[in-house]
Amino acid sequence: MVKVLRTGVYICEAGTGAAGSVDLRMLAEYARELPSVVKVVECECPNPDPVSVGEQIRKDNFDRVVIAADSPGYFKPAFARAMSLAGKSPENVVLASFVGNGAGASGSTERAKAVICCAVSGVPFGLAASQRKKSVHPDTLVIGGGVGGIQAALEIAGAGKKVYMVEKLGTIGGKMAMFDKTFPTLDCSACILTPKMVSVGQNKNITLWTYAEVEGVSGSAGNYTVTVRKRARRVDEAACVSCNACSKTCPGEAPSEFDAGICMRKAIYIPFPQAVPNSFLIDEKACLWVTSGGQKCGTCVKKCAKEAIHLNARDEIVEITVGNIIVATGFQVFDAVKMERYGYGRLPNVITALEYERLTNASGPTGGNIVMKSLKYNKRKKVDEWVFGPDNPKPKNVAIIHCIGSRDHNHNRYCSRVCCMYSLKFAHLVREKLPDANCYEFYIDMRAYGKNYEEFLERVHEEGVHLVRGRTAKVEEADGQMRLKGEDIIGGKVLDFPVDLVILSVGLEPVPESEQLASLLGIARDEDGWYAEKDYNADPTGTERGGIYLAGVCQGPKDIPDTVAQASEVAARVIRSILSDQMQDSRNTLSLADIEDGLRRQE
Amino acid sequence: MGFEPRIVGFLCNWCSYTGADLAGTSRIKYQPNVSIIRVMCSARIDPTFVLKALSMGADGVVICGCHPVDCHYISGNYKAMRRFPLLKKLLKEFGVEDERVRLEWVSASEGQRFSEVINDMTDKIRALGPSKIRVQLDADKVER
Amino acid sequence: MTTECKIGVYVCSCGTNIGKMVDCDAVTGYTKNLPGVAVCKSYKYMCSNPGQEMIVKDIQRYGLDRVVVAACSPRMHEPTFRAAISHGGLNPYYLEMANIREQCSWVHDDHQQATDKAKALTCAAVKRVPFHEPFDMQSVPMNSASLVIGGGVAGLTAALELADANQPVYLVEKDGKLGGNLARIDLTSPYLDSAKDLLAERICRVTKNPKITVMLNSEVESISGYVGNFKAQIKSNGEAVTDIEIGSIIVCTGFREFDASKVGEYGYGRFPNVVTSFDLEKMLKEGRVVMKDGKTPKYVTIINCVGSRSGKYNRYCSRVCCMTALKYANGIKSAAPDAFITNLYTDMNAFGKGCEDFYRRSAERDTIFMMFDKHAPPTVSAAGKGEHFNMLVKVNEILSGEEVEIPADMVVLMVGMEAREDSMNVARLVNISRDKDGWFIESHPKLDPVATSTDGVFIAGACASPKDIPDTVAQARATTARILAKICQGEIWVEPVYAEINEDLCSGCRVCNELCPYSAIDYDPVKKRSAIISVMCKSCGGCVAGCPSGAIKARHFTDKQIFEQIEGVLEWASSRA
Amino acid sequence: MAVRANPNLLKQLKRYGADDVTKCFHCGTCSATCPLSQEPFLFPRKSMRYLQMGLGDRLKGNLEPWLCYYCGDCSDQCPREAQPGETMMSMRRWLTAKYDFTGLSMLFYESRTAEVAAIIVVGILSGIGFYLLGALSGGDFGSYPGFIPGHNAEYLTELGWDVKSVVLVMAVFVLGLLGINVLRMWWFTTGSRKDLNVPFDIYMKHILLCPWHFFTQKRYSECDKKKPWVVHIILMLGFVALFAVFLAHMIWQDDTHAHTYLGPLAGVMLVGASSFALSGRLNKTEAHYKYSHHSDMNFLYMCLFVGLTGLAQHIAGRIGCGAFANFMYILHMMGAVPMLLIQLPFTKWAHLVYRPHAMYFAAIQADVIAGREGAKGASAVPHKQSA
Repeated sequence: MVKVLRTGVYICEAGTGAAGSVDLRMLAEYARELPSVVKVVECECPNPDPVSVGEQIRKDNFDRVVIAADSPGYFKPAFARAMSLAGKSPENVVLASFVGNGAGASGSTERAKAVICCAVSGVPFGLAASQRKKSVHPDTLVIGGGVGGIQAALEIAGAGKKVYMVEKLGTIGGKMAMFDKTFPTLDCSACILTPKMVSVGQNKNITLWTYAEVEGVSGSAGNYTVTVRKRARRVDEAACVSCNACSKTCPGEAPSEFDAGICMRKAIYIPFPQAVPNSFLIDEKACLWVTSGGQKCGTCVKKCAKEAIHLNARDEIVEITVGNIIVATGFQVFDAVKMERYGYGRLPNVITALEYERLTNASGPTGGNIVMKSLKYNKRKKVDEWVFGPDNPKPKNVAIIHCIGSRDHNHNRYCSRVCCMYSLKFAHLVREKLPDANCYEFYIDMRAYGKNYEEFLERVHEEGVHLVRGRTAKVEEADGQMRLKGEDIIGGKVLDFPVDLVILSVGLEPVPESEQLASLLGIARDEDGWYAEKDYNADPTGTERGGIYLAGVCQGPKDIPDTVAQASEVAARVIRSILSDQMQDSRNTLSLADIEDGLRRQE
Repeated sequence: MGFEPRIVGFLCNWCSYTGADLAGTSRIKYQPNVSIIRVMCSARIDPTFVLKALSMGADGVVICGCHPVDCHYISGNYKAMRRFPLLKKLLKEFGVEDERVRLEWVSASEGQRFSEVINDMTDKIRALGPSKIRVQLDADKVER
Repeated sequence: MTTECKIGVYVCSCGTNIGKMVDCDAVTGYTKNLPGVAVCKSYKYMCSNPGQEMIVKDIQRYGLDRVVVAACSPRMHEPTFRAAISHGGLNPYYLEMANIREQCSWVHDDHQQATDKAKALTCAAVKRVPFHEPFDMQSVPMNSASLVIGGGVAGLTAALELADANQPVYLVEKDGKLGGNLARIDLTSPYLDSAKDLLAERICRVTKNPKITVMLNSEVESISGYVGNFKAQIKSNGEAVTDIEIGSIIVCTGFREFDASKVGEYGYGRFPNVVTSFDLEKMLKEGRVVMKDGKTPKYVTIINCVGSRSGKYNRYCSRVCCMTALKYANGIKSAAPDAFITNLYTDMNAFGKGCEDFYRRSAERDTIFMMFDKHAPPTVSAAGKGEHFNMLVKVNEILSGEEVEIPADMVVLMVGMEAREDSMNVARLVNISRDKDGWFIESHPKLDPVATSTDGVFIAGACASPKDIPDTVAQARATTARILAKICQGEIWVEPVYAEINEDLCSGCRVCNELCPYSAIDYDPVKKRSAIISVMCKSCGGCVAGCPSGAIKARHFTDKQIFEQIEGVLEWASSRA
Repeated sequence: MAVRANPNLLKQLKRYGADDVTKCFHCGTCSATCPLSQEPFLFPRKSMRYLQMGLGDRLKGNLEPWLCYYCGDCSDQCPREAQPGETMMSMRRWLTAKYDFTGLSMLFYESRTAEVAAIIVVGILSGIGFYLLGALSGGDFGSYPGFIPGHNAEYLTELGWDVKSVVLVMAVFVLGLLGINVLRMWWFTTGSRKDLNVPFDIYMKHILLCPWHFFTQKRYSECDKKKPWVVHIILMLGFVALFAVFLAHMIWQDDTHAHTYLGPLAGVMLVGASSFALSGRLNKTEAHYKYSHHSDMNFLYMCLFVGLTGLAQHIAGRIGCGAFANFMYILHMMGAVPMLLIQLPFTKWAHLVYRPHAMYFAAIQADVIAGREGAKGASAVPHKQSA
């Protein structure tokens, strides 16, 4: 005969925030009716005192305590101590976490009830809440063609399964293709990524749609119907041989996306020489023919020997059916203009991280020379412009400022996770290419947490880079000389010294489309705008919806190995579902009754 | 130009060759006198390889393998280690100086050590001067 | 054997990675005139799509039958170019690479000498490649069962993932229970979820799953075989030995904590109220945050980076301790609301999702953070007589520039992670390498973080480097991607590079039998000859060099090929002299 | 020399308004943003650090809080909303309490009730006192300024009263208190520091800084934001003008020019500036108005009250409402006296004495330190961390 444990349920309002959407009174009523519950205590104190709680436990003779809150873990140590003070077993403190089990975001009181019900029965929520099994369509959609998407697609295709990859830009490769080197090994980024891009292009199991967007998603776990708009490239991918004849005479110009805007490209362009698919496309905003409504220009058509250019091509809409969807949409960088005091956009030689990546890249506009911008006359626009050129003067003092837009309550509160390391890499490249230049890193905390990162930090330090603790406050210009003002905290002084080039280590942000895509896919976003994972620890890549997974930075900032690991993880889950032809339905299809049922099965 | 030694290096694929690659990715500089030939394991080094190299006019030969206990093939480096003294004995008979042929352990994480080994080897051979065979070969060539 | 080969030589300048130090045009100019070379070109990125296509087109246009690529390390792009030439219709083994980046342009600083060396290496490759032989990939069946070593959260996750795909799994755990290090933990950072629930769910699923064979108190005794076809012996409870056959191995052996008593300055073991993070974890779980005399501590100091980021102990950062320290700060504050908590840190690694927020919230709960230089750690000493606390922590606080004494009733040491003491045995068992700190080495630190240099053996979680729970779970599942992919394919392709014995030359002396570490050489007592079982041969070549009759040939590393290579590097040099 | 951390200090400072200081993670933005923060006084970050760690002695000898005028730029830019500006403000309150040897300042700062009660008690007492003074001196409540004691000086003298001596006693009391406290301030910050060892001539060299800063608030004008300085200087000049009127009135019995023109002008300045500040604080319009300690609010209420009653008294007197003017006069005094007796020596208003002195001491310290550093040669390049 099992002894019934007298259970006390504490509903703690003062969690971390989201409890507002849960009806606590209804919850208390529900909990009171549960078997073995002798009392429900509504606790409003943000810091319950273990001694008085202990008194209460002793008085009410609880054998077990359930803490129900958004994040009950905050109170757990207090309750454990209270139990031990009351002479009860602290093992019998059970957590009923609303946020951790999906009741925080969706704000459903029903879910919160289920969470409490499971906690009172002593069964982990995940065990009771097992969704219905659904059969799975064997095809997969990967949204986003960065390194995460590429890795996931290749893994799945390697299992012989069909993959559709949709990329919004004209080539796959994502941000990683723009990088010069990768930390801490200093592998050349293109060298390790381009072969993977090539394999995506050549893999028979992968259908690659670049310059395309997901427009609609319907259906349910295991069987989604997805509408994809293939925007008109206006150049026939298959026919184009990238001979470059068309762009030579093209009059339209726009800042090159691939070169982070530090140089121009033509309206008909190939994003970069190793692009996959290796084909040109037309930027309709810059193309004279398109903007003039077909009245002017059209020279490229004449130049193309392969007759690959079709200026009046239209967008194409395709519909596909897939079993799983992998979201790997990555990030955009923080817009440094928002932090006015650093002068980005106002001072020519204040540049952002991606711009520096292109500046120092051998295939970039300066051939890898780290130089300053200088004024040059633009014949077309008839104005002087600040531009980079391979022979521009080299900077003597380079400052790298960390945490731009990150760890800042005025902008993004979170840490962007990669900036410290990429900044160290920048400093290394400065020291390598400009041995006479001084290089300063201004940081708050040096987050060198990964394998061999600390060693890299020490190495960069030994190379003579000045590491200065203190994020600095502003960059100003006087008499044509930039000056940087900041506090050297460890050195104990305020700095005000001349700099020639300032690199802003901008943080990562969700892409602007993520809100729309989240609503299309029916997945949640966290308060910072990243897609919300199903369970921080147990399921970092799953979502509330079955068969929709997150890989890489779109779930939160991440470096390349972590992105790749997540992408492989997602691929594993997709392959598993196809192999066993079953997957879990979306969690929001579970009702309270379902969970109660599940609970009975567990018992 | 002074005397530039020519050295042939035989490196096992798993530790030493990877270590040499690591020296590269870490941009650790060393002297360019050693040309590397990749073999799967230091146990693959047939004594004839060394003899061949010396007879072709190499001033030195360096063999690198995994550290004892760390061999990718469990015990290949032990085999190399046991064969090596025999080879040395033979070379001594031929009048080849002891420093000209070396066996070293370099692991996959020892880029720095690899560069040190190479620099040390090169310096020693440089001090030793060209090998007798090389001098002879060069002289033959001039005659021709 | 052809002497009239048509060789295509391609020199990559790798952006400026090679071109900056090596004069690629000089290399092509020289190579062009070598015997057998039909075409020689230089290009910015040979590995890119256009670069590869150039090779493919040239093979057809010039009728090339051998290809030499002088570029980066073959460890990097040999597979890429093999695929490319086979795309062009050549056998992939007709490729030879000259490593003029990692072993030339990146390590030398004299243009002329680097260019000369690049020429020598290219020349060697050109001389070697005519003697290459064509091979076809070997196909072997894929055993769908897997072995998971380690029953922590990584092992449990990987096992479940495979079992849910209906594939059999053997889960071997050294201890008497599942859970590993996570079982010692109560709450997880930064959201303070219950680790117990996380683990309970997984263990319940694992034990109920008929596809998973859990072997507790067990250790892997030996492993033989190769990808898709491993054989393992598992020793349970010290005696019973089970033989199993598996296709893949996942190593998730986790970590052990740093031994805090090594750091004398912290007085662990000397002062009763200096505890490690794991001690405190237990105290919090049991609801008794008390000093040894039973009193509630008033002043608690948490010291980070114990044994990590240190010149003396481990250089690396253990990645999780900062957030764990914040968790303890919260826990102590919650259990003993009157306590003052000080956290001494070097850099606050709050990099994960939710972590920065957690850091801020801990600060709002009045945890005082003090920063010290990682090379000047704090010291713990006994408090003077008559003080109302029992220890003094002295730290050189660098944000204020002051030397500060902090009263402490209890000191918590955030011990770092270390490779397990048996990691070397495990590495030997499954034939993978370890780095200088004892962590297992991944196949590629960026793009292949869970595979290893041995095909079919994967690593996940904290055995590869310190990791938190989400990253461990992600890696654990990631390992199963390739295993499941291979199971889907049903068979695997193994490299045809192995040794073979020429029966005519073999004298049956059986020297090689003893030499082979993989028992891949069989002696046929009838024929009185030895023969190599090709799939078991790992192509080390130990037998080749050891055969007294020269009867064994190492495919792709024949004596002839290596002789040619030696000649290549030296011939060029002597021709210059 | 090692200093002892005192975790209790933080708790104490919270009563002075330093609620957010623990949020600071020391990025150094504030100190570099602040145009006033210059070697050797780098604030506010370092003071915040002392506070976080509970280094009470360091804090007590710290002039930096006084060098800050609270324009709020640092609080705006703080990435963690640690409110450095408000923290500096709270440290000024705490320092005021520390300088005060009587302990009353600490009492008033730590307890709102105590300050309000003291103001009310002193106010009521002075109300009674001034009424009696007027009544006893034979003043006529219906006629203005007939009820004002100064105007009936002869009666007072007959009674044996002397307004001047009352004022004198009060002034001696207040100035004596402040004098002792300023001396204490000097001792904590400068005098007790053996490492400084200030020669006498340097004290003399900078002595004019005190009145200079007092009257111009020059330093406040160096903040990037100018508006707060304008408001502050109007308020301050209002007081100075009032003081002048008071002196003219009380000492030289002159109520013609000063009283007629300067008085109302000062009143308008006072009312204008204090109501601007008050509405700013109530609506939390600017960074430096976001957080208000009870001492701030009480001070502004008192300013407004004193200003308004003064103006009302004046206008009523002008238009011939004698009784009302006299009533206003009593009210005016009920505000003015507590301000002078409570707020001037013990709470918010004390900064009028401490701040100029802080500038003075700071200049002295900077001079001494610069003399020493000059020999060593300072550089603006970041220091090299130990590897």
